[in-house]
Amino acid sequence: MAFLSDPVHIILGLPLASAALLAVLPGYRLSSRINILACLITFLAAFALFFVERPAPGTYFLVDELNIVFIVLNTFVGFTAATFSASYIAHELEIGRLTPAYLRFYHAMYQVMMFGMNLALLSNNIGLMWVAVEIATLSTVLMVGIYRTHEALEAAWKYFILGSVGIALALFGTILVYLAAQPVLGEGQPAMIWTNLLLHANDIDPALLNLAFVFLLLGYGTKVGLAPLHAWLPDAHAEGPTPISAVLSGLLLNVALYAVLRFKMIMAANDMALDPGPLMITMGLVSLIFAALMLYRRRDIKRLFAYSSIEHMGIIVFAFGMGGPLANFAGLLHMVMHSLTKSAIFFSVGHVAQIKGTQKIAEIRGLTQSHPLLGWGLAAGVLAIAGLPPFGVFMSEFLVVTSTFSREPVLALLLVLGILLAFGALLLRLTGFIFGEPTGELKPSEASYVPLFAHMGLVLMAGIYLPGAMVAWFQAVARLLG
Amino acid sequence: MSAVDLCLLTAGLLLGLGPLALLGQGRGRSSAVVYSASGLLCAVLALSGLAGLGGLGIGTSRVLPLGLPWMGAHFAFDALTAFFLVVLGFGGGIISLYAIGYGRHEHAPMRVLPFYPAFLGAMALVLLAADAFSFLLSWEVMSLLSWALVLTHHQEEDARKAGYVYLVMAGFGTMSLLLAFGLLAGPDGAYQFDAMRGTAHPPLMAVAILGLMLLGAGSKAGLAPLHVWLPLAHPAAPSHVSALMSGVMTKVALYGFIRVVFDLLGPVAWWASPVVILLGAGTAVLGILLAMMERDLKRALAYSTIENIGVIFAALGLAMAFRANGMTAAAALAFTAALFHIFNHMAFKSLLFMGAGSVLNATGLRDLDGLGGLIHRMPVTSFLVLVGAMAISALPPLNGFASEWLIFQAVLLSPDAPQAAVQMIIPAAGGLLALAAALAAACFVRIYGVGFLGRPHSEAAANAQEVDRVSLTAMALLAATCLLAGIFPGTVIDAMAPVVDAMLSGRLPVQADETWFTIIPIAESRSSYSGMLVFVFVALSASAAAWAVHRFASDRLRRAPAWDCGFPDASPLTQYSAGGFAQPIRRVYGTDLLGARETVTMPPPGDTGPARHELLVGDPSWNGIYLRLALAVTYVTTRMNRLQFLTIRRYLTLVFMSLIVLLVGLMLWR
Amino acid sequence: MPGIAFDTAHLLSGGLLLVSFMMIYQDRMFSLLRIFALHAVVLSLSVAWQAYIQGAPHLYVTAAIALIFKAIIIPSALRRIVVQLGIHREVETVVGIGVTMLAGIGLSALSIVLMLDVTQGADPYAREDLAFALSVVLLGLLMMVTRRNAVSQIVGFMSLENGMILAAAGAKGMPLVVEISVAFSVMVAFIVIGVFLFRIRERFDSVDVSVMDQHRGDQR
Amino acid sequence: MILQLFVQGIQMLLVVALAPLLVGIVRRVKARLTRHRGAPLIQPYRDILRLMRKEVVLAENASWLFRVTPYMVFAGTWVAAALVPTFSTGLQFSWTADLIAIVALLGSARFFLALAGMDVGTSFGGIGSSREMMIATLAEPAMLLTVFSLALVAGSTQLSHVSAYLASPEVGLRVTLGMGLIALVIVALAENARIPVDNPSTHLELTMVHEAMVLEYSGRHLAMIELASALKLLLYVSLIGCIFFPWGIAQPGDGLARHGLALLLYVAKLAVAGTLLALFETSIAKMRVFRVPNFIGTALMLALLGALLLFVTRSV
Repeated sequence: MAFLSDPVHIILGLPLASAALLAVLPGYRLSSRINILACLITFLAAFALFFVERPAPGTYFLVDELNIVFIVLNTFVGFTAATFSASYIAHELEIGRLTPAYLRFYHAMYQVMMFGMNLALLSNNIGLMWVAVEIATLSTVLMVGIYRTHEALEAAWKYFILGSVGIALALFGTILVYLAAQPVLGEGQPAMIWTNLLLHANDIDPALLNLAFVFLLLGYGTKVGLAPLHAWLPDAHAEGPTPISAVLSGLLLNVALYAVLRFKMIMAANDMALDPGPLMITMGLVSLIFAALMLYRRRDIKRLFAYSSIEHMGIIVFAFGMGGPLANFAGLLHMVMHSLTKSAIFFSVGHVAQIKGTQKIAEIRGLTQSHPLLGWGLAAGVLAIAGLPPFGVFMSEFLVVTSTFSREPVLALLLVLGILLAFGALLLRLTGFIFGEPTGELKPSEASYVPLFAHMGLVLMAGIYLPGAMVAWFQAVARLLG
Repeated sequence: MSAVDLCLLTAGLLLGLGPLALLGQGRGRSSAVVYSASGLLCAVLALSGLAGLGGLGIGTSRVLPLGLPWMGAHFAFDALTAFFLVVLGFGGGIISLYAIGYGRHEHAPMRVLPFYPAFLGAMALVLLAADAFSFLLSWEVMSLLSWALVLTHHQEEDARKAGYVYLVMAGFGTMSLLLAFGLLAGPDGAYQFDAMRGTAHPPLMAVAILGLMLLGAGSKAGLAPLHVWLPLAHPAAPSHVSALMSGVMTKVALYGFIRVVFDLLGPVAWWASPVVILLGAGTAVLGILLAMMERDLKRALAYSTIENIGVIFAALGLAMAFRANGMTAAAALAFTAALFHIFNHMAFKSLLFMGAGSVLNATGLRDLDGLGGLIHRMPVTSFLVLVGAMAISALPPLNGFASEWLIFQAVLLSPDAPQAAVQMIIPAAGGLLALAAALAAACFVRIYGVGFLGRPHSEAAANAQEVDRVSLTAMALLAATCLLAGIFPGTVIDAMAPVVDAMLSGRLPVQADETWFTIIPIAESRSSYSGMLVFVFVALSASAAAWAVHRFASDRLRRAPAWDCGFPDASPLTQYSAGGFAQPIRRVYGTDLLGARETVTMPPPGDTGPARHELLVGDPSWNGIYLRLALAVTYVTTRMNRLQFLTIRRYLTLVFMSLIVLLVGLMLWR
Repeated sequence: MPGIAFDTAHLLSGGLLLVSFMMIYQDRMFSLLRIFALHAVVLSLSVAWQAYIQGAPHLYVTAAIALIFKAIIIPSALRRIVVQLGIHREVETVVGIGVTMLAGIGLSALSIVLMLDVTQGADPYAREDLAFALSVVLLGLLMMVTRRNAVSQIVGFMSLENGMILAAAGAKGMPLVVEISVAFSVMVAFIVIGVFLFRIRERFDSVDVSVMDQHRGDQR
Repeated sequence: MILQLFVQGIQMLLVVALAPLLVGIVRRVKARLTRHRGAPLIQPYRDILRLMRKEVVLAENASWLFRVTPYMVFAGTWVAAALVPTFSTGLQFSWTADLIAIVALLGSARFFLALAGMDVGTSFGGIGSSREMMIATLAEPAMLLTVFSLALVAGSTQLSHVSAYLASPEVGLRVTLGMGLIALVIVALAENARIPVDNPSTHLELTMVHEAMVLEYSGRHLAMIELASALKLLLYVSLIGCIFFPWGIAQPGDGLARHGLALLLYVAKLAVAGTLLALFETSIAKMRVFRVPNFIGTALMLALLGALLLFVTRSV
């Protein structure tokens, strides 16, 4: 079983195999358990990457310090989201929003999506990465539309069309990179291998590289949800099943961001090429402030948090755009914290929406009174995402703001403005959700809060104490990002 | 165990007490247990602080492997920390004692108990923190926990609004602090206070840091125009929490300001200090005028907190002005005055909020116009509140006067400053401070006169019962503090000397050597004051006069109805109301400063309907800044909201336009 | 490289751009579909020529896919949709044809200017080809955003994609070209099926906004 | 030391003894100026003694505060008055309280009086208290600014030092001092409820301020309050005297005879001040309550101007 000795093979093979299995298995109970199990094993395999000797970068796959962070996070949130999904989906079946056939499809697609994302993160080949991102995108398109309501179809459709254009732009960028690299690295696969590209980045024609980066930034940026390319994101989050919203916000955005980062590193390694920093800073700030303003008028709780994801992607892209060890560290940390927190928020929002039977913000009131555990869980999540300590997001915002202010005061002020605007909007809504006289039914929730509190526990811990090994890791990555 | 470890341990225990409180589920005696434990831990903090002021444990520090990983969490124990630990421990301890009694009446204990001790712990951590990250972390946790406490009675719309405004202001403050620390730390992230102390900052940057600190710490402390959360949040919280927030938390905010501006930053350009002084003096006047207009007892107290914060900021501004000119003795005087007032305000404002809490418990009312006559029904509470009211009105021989007197002495030193601007602005600010002091006396005559004296305005007030002994003991302790600190100000000043010395490398002359507990800030020929003698003289002459009159003249007494001007059986409603009492002052100051407008609508002749008198008074900063800001955000967001409802084609257009913009940019970049 | 090979490739790429312009100019539905078929034919020719001169057999597959799928199947499918759903035979444009043409010319100029920066030493064909491909991509996008009608937007998307295939085919030794063209064809099929099945032409751009608003989750 | 203690004791008794006399002088002169015969000079003494012997009629709702206040007000005013140099600057306890503390002591007395006005629960007390406090908010800053400009001149807020300094020959006529004098006189009029701010002899409710506040007092309580207001008037006269007209005030080192002379001079000063006050009061009408701010505002402006002018002269 030499095949299984390499964690990479498990990380990629297991989701595919489970997808095939789940596609034919009837019975949602078993399926959801298999789903969880598959995700757990994938996660363990990903975790094992820390301990096994890393294979040398190949034509197709690469494990390095950058993507290992992403892949562990990805599989972990995939696992917790699957756990959440198990308790969530039972309820959906109960109230008849989903049929068993669709559930089978849902579970299969879940694994396909995980496969796509893991593949994107592990690939060393820019073509393969593109394919993987598209697999992940298309599988989520199908998941978003799974409820078959008008709204869901509309959202899926919008996602699909905008996603397709994004795909096309990213592909064009990828072709351009190949074209630029081909004279240096030779024809065929070698010119598509990322490690090669990075190694010879300085010899590559900067003009083509610049052009390519514009396309890649916009193409993958569409997936990241950067304004003004974000339009698919709020609706896709709002209309799909909540576990998918959690995965979208927590993972897919990261995967797209990861792709942007890989190309940013190539750009940074080329002395003649355009500095990607200002571009990313601008897009980050635009996304941040735009999303922060959009938060105020939301009426749907999931759209609210979807816009908050745009806002945070803005902050992260801003941090990476600033560069330097502190900002990069902060960007990475923020990304991890955002994934954990936002998926936790979506977990709790899923329960809330099921209990209250609505996603309308105006109809969700007094949660701390009717469901203390859920209410305070949601509160912790929202406070964390708003950047309040003792949660991890605070630490990263602290680093971004302080390190930026002494370098670029004006940018830091804009950043602070955006953060504050978002803060005001999120807190306004949170006050409504968790306080006041409870509305609607007061039935207890039978859902499991373990994933929610597991995430929040991690976020809390990170806000106060980061293990030294993890920090060293992050710092190494931050240096890698330049 | 060193001092810093002891304090850290205590703070940690306080923080841990919160989650432990969850176990009790608010049943039975759990609230008494939690409050007693908090009180004891606070006592530990106060004692370590006192020991620190005596020189024990100063300079100890500790690095914990928490917080920013490559740096750790730094904590240190110095004189400034020690002083504020005394303020925190003393105030927190007595408030916890009060809470043992007061907390019994809480109908939602589980919304208070888990947060209350943790709030105390977080404040202690703010005082101990010695790097920017730990400081801000504790600072924000402190805000967050007090936010949860403000929302104890979350069913009330007012409380929710208060909580929201409070937390948004706290967020704003933290962002300002974040920026300030960003400047202090520099691009390489030298976040330890020790590193910041060693760095020289260019003058303009120093002023920028000062400005950001005014925004950051000022918004937490209640400096106008950032004070708007205070009158919302304090009445909404349970009274012991209000006492803690008003009496102690605002002081922690001041600690942040002092720590950065006096300790980490070094002297700031002299022209920045008149701004601070005027801001402080203006805040004082605005705060007390608003207090004068307020009918809600706790809200009026909250506004009065704003006034006192203004006074303290003015004193700190004076200290900055003197320090910038190298006038160490004068700076020490102003700084001592500020510290003294910080301590005093902790004492009397906590006392007054406890009194308000007792009244609230006894009558269920916060509206002054519903109270009245409490001096008969709640004699002890009324007496103790009277002491607090006298102290806050800066009447000798109580402590409020001692600190205000020092501030005026500092104001009188301003002619020695070389700059004409400082010379001229400070007397004007002194005038404003005098105005604020006079208004404070008027304000507390009004509060006490309408709320506690006269005849009851309502059934609830007529049937009020005296509160429990524990609460009374707590209040009595603070009242005694007010008196003692007023009679022996020299002792307090000497105790604070190490702090002043640490911040300014200079101090006031030792006061313990003076006879009759006199304080002499500069020289005897200049000014002196003996609180003890004033107290003794007044007490002696009053009792001598009373004895003599009763002995030699007459001691007969007869009760009779009050003179009714020929209209017998006047209803208690004919008494002067809170609004009526404020009317002369409103006419004089409010029309211009607060935009007070009165309209009287008379019924047409022959109509027997009532006439209507309407009064509009508002906080000018709320209407002028915050409402406009909210309107602007609403406007922008409403306009922008259309972007959520575009067609797919338009979204594609957005993508297309971004692409074109980037491509054109790329073209031009070459 | 022999001159004739270069010139032919050049001619075919230029032809593709020209056909793109023709599509923008066109305001009748059926002729638009016909011109799109022509676009696909030219692309297919161009790719085949690349296959020939690069000696890359897999590019023939791509050319065949382009020919069969895009020149024949999809245009006729779209024609059926137009007939069955009773879509207007006129193409509704957002701005006038003239303005769109001008914008298109501007875009082509932009692409060419951008390509001028590319190192002179690089493969000259690749450079010219890329300029044309970029123009075609941009014109496709332009078409998508200036047409209200779903069918013409699909056509725009496909022409964009054609530009992409052109670029990919022109890049010597580029792997995955076949896979990409297959993937895109599948995607376009999805879109066509989507339009057909769900009759969501108004989701592209509504004539009646209020109808669409009912189908949005977050009500205003 | 002994002498100073003695002087201090004399002064304490003297101010109580002389205060009703000053009131008598003012009333007498006023009566004469309006062509009345007027009561004899000792009438205020008689009034106070008579009131002392009468029984107290206490309103039913009055609390302990109401009964304590007269003694507190009296004591506060008395202590304050005892610390203002009258005929000698050599007071044993002069360092107990400087000018600021004296102002604050008077503030304490007012605080209690205003509370007492609110205690019975009738509207008259309220009207008096609220107006009194309003006037105080204007008068106190004006007073403190005056103190400030004086302290600038004299380099001290310690009254003995101020007085001694101003009595010394090197102090010439100064604009600042003139302005300070006018400001202090205005403040004194306001603080002592004199015309044009208040009318001490009216009993028409709507125009009363001070009298409305003490309306419910009777018997010995009223006597204490009357005595206290007389003391306050005396205090302000002494204050103006020792600061602006320090002629003849005995210094600590002077002998007994010098002190006796100073005492006589002081009584003469009182007589002059009483006469001037009466003259002023008869020649002017009482103001509407809401014009009072303008009147006291003048004092505020003058005091501030005085302080600023001093900077100008100093910096030249």
